[in-house]
Amino acid sequence: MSGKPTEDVRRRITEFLVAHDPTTTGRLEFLRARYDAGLAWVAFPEGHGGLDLPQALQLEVDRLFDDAGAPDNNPRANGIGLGMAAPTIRRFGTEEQKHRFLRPLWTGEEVWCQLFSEPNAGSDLAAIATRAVRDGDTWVVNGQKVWTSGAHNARFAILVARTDPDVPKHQGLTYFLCDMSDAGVDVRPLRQITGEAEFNEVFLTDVRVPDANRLGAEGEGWKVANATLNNERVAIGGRAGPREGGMVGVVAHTWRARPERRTPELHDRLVRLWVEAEVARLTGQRLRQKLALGQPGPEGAAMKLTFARLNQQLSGLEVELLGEDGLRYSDWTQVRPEHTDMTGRDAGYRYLRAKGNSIEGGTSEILRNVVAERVLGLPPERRVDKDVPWKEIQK
Amino acid sequence: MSGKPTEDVRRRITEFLVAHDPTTTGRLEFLRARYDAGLAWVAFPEGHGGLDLPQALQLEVDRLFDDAGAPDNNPRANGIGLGMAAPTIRRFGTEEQKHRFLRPLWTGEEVWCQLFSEPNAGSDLAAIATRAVRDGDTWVVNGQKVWTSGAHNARFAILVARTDPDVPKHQGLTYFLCDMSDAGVDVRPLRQITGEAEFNEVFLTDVRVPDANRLGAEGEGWKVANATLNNERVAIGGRAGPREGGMVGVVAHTWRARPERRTPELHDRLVRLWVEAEVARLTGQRLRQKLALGQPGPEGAAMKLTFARLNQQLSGLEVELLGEDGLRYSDWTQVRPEHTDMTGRDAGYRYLRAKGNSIEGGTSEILRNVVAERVLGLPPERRVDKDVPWKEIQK
Amino acid sequence: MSAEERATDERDQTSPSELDLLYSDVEDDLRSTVRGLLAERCDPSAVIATYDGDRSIVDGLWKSLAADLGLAGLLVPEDRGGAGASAREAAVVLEELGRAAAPVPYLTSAVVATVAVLGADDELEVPRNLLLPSLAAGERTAALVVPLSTPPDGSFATVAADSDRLSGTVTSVAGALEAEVLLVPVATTDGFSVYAVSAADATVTPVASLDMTRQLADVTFAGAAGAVVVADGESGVRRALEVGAALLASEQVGVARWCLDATVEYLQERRQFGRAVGGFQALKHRLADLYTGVESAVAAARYAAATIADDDPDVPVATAVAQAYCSDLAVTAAEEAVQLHGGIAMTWEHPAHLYLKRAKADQLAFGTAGTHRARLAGLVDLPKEST
Amino acid sequence: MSAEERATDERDQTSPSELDLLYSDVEDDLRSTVRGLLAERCDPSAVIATYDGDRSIVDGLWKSLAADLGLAGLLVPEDRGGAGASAREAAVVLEELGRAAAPVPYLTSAVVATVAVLGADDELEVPRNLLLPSLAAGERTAALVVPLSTPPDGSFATVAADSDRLSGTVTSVAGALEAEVLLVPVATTDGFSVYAVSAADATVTPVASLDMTRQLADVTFAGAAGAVVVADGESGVRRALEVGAALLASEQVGVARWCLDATVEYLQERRQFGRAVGGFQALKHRLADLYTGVESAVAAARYAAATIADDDPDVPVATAVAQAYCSDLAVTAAEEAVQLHGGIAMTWEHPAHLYLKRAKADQLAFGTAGTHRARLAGLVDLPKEST
Repeated sequence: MSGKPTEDVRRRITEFLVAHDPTTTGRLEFLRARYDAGLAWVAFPEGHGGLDLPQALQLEVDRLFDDAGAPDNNPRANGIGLGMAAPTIRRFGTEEQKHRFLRPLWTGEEVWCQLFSEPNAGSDLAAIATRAVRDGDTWVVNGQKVWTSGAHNARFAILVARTDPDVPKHQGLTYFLCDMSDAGVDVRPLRQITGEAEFNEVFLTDVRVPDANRLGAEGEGWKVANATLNNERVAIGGRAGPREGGMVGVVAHTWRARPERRTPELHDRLVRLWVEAEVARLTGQRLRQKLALGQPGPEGAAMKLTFARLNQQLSGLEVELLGEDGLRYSDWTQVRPEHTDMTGRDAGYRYLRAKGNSIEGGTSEILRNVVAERVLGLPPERRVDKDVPWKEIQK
Repeated sequence: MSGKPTEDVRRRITEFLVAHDPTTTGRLEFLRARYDAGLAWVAFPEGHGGLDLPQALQLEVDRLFDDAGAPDNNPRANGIGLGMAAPTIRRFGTEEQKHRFLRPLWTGEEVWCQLFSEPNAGSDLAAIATRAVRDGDTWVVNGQKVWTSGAHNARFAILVARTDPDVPKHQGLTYFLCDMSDAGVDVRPLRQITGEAEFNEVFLTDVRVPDANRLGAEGEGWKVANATLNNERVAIGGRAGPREGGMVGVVAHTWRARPERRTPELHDRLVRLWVEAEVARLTGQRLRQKLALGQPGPEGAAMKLTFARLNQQLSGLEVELLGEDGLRYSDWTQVRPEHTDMTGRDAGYRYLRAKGNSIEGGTSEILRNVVAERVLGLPPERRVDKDVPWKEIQK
Repeated sequence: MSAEERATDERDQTSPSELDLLYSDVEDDLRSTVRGLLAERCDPSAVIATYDGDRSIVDGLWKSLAADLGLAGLLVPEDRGGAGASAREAAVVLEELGRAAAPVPYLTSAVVATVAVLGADDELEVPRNLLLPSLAAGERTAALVVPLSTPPDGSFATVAADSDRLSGTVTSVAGALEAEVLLVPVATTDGFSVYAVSAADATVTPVASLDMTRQLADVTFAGAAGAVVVADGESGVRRALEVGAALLASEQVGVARWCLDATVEYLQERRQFGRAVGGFQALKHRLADLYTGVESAVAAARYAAATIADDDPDVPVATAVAQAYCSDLAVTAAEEAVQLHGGIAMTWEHPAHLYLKRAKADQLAFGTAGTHRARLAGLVDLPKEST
Repeated sequence: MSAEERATDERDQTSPSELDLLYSDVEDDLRSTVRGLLAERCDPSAVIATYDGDRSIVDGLWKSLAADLGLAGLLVPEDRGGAGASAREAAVVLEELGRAAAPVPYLTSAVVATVAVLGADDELEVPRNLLLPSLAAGERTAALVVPLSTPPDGSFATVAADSDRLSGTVTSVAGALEAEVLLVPVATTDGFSVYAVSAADATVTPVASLDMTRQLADVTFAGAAGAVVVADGESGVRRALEVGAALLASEQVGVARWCLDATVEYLQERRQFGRAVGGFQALKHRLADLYTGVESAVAAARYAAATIADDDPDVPVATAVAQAYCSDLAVTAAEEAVQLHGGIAMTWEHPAHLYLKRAKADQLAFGTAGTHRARLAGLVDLPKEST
């Protein structure tokens, strides 16, 4: 956070904008050039869209491009690609993989989704049953994945599959980059509590993944997946935002707009939650300052716990605050939303959608285990299945 | 709860009061006669102070004696005797033991205490290390007990000791009625967080207990102790009381007396707790109606959980309500109080004393296990020490 | 250890009467009858279909309960065409309806609308005299035209009457979709009168509702013909809302019971990490707390029903306490059920969301817990501000 | 899985400056120095003895901290005899003092009293000019004579002055027992002046206090001689209370940290049922929640200290947020520590009760969390009632 890199990056951006006038350069051309100039994600290595700068500079970089009227890479449409696939590929990918995947990922030309969860591998993610069997230079994948958001728009997926059922469950997994255009990939909408089908079930039948798209070594899938999950938790819980950003802002707005609904009881609950949201914002800020250069560790789990709890309490409060209006719902029709929007639609929708925040991306119960064991060093849970070959575990 | 027994018992009381005028009969004479007339604890068997009537009648009986100006048996001075020792002796005692112990217990001539907990057998009560070794017709007891209230006033104790270290821990315990006047009994005050020494440590050195004072069979101590504990939990959590009885009444009184300290926030918290206390009162009433004839089961654990939580939240609120006055404490001098008084002294005392409510008589954590396993039927905790001889368990 | 406090002498304060809070044998029988019918006729998938506008389950199920089982008349005396039971029995029915998230207008017609015309005064006016027996027999269904969120002592907009022609709109009315008879409060100089209007003469517009198992409607009158059923309707309507709030607590108990039972059952079966998930201590403790809450809610709801059955003076306190406790408890139970089921409970096919939506809507019905706490404070001398 | 919300564009709202919330290397060094001294000189049994009136630990420990380590002058500029550090460093000291439940008047003398005479205006009056260097050097100890429970914007009774003779009583004053100089607000027509009175000229009566590690006193003046140190004292006193409240949050963080660390450590050692108690999942989850709370409190307290250090306009919001969060969190941490230690923590010999009492008293100091929330609502446009 010294002045030096900031000045340097500012100069680079100014020069870049002179060379690529946003008003006259085509959108994709502009984004590709920005990537090639290392001004995409500046903390990434040179040659892969970055300049090896501190992560903390990113906000400033984005703001400068924004102020100049530059097109952005529509990050909402590729959250999993940017937040989860990219840092994992950066860390575990070969040079070839980085060259192949990162640029179109960042520009949004290729959208990504995540094929991790299965009906019987939710909290117990390492219980994944989807099989990948080697056939020469490719892997043949069969199985069922669930809770896949954006699968119907995705070109690629990060995929974890079981490659060796004869070893204990954590040891037999491998991590792949899977082409979603393979004929064996069947994406079906999964309708949820809100009425929407934001997620999908994905059925994989003899899907062929080249070994070149294996990320990390065979049998190392659990380690690679955990790096992805740590990134996800930091991404969910620890994101930068303004005071009154997210759900607390929505509810505060409703409070200000509906003076006739105010009661002392609701006021006290709102201010309590406002305080907690502001403290969570500061905690996220502190975590990001800590992680400015390092890899996200298990501390991100605590942020995600808080994020989920606050979203749920705030959205629940808003329904009560609205009274009669809280009894009404916008529309139960099954639609496929463009992207996840926690704070969109009406109060009832927000209330229902927020219930998923403590389940998706690691349940709050699993995250408490993570904090207790990996941060506080308390004894791990008994793992009856830890040293047993996966195929022998009672399912 | 039909009218019949009520009328019968009323008639008996009237006749008794005619025969034993409270204004002219000596206190002890009156109490002994009341016991012998079966009008002491009316749910107890005939011949042992009762008439085998429903427990629900007891309040009415006590009220009638009260209204007549009769002396009571000073129940506060012998809570453990009346609430825990008596029902256990009633259930597991021989006729001889019942005859020997119940009458002077009820009249208060003999006060009882409880020698269960040890420094390393708190939540894990079955880990009791106090040894009782048979020597002909008597048992020789050695060990240390802790958290014994009233030991310095007690004539007898209910005692659990290990009689067989070679079997798993739950199987090697035996339950005794121990004479506290034995020379080997050393009672030392145990000062606690409030400054008081309400409890004691009791050191047992070659204390001799006749086998005739064994309650239940050798090795059955765990079963007998559990009956005692169920009685204790019902006694603590499920006691009859008026609306606004106990801690909620104290705090409501402070609220009414200190209008200048009221804020909307404190008001809402107080009313929430008032509601919970009233619901707890009704829940206790319902539990007592259910148990009117049967033995207390694990449901009493839920009542004790609620009792502890409410006492703690209410007393904590009162300190906040008092503001500057909440910063002041009556007196830290080490005293030995006559009896436990949760609602006595000042707000700070109540706050500190209530912290014990979720530890003494079974921690809230243990009680949640009891509810989850024995009421809801969820799988028990892994018990690494369950089938291991006690002497081989890592301490 | 300190069990001594047990013996504290607390007999020097007055307290409300000790009412029977258990279920009688008759009530247990009633429960199994209702539960049996619901098991057969109220399939979760048919209930879920109401969210997509398929309400085909409603009419038949309601007819079976109201007319065939005769449950619509529980609160009506026998000499006025009813079953002559009490709020205790109606509460048991509501527990079961809550437990099944059943989409029938029992609370709105057989409780609220019925009490509105039942209890106002003894002098029977002609239309009411005709209405009551038909409601009790389950031949007709009625709804009180106020927003579902109206608390017992709350204000609400009423429609205007010009002679016997009614005009105006009332929003978010529960039970109106199922009703043939609308009972409409109309403001008078010193309170209001209740008019009966045929639903056919009003515009009843269905509303997409958070809880589609009790779908709301906006009701508009444009010069609709009405007949006064209770001239001095204030006390009857207040009583109807009070009884509605009190017995809603039993419905909330039913919702909470389903949530607890279904979660315990699921966690005994669901395996993760090679173990039954129900064996994880953190979940066990949460379920123990939930059990404690549900048992407490039962006591609160039973007491409220018992005070109404006995016409006990403690009704207002008992109702406020029951709503203040049970409405939040049911929400907690449903939220815990969703969380502890995990992803499966977030799917449309699983019934858990029915209970979450019912519990959340019930939290607002007849006023939130906060509304009832504010009312209670006045009843039990816990004044808000310095006086 | 939905990480997409991460990318939501929230840059269209203004927000406070991003201040550094980490500890600098200098602050880490300061922490180890203070922690080392406390480990050596602040034995829990000597702290417990203060409850029995044995305050022999206080003077020596305070002299070591204030004078020998030079911590009393952290908030005073170098050109006025101080160390020229900032609220960030003072906050680190308070974290460590909280962590040791140390019975020294750092907060009352080196923070509150010092700020009261430091920041009022630039024109130095003679007595203040003499006082400040001696406070900064740890040669003299002062206390602001208001009840400890006074919030930054709260009203409080002041004593009366007749010429320079002061008369009246102020109750529950913290730091008065240790002070040689009492700083006494005296009401004027448009605010108040602050007088300095020698403690020897007042009656300072010790009070049995909930927290004897910050024992209170009632202070009575009967015509005591005083000298005006700040004529226009209102803003200085308000600032002193504000800084006191803001930095108290760091003390509360220290208390909470001890509670978390000691509990984790104990549960790793304590065995019941043949296992380390810390392996029971229900306890693990509670400790995970507590960890989350403590980390959050650190961020809130650091931010409050940083705003003061930077003279940031967000000080009032940051202080209210820090107090609203940290004061209840410290109580929760202490309550959890007692509960999870079990019976041992209820004994007089175990230090846990020191933290419970400190945390509970700190909850009331400079206003409760509720007081700060009410203040915050006005600052961030969350009006209480319909306007």
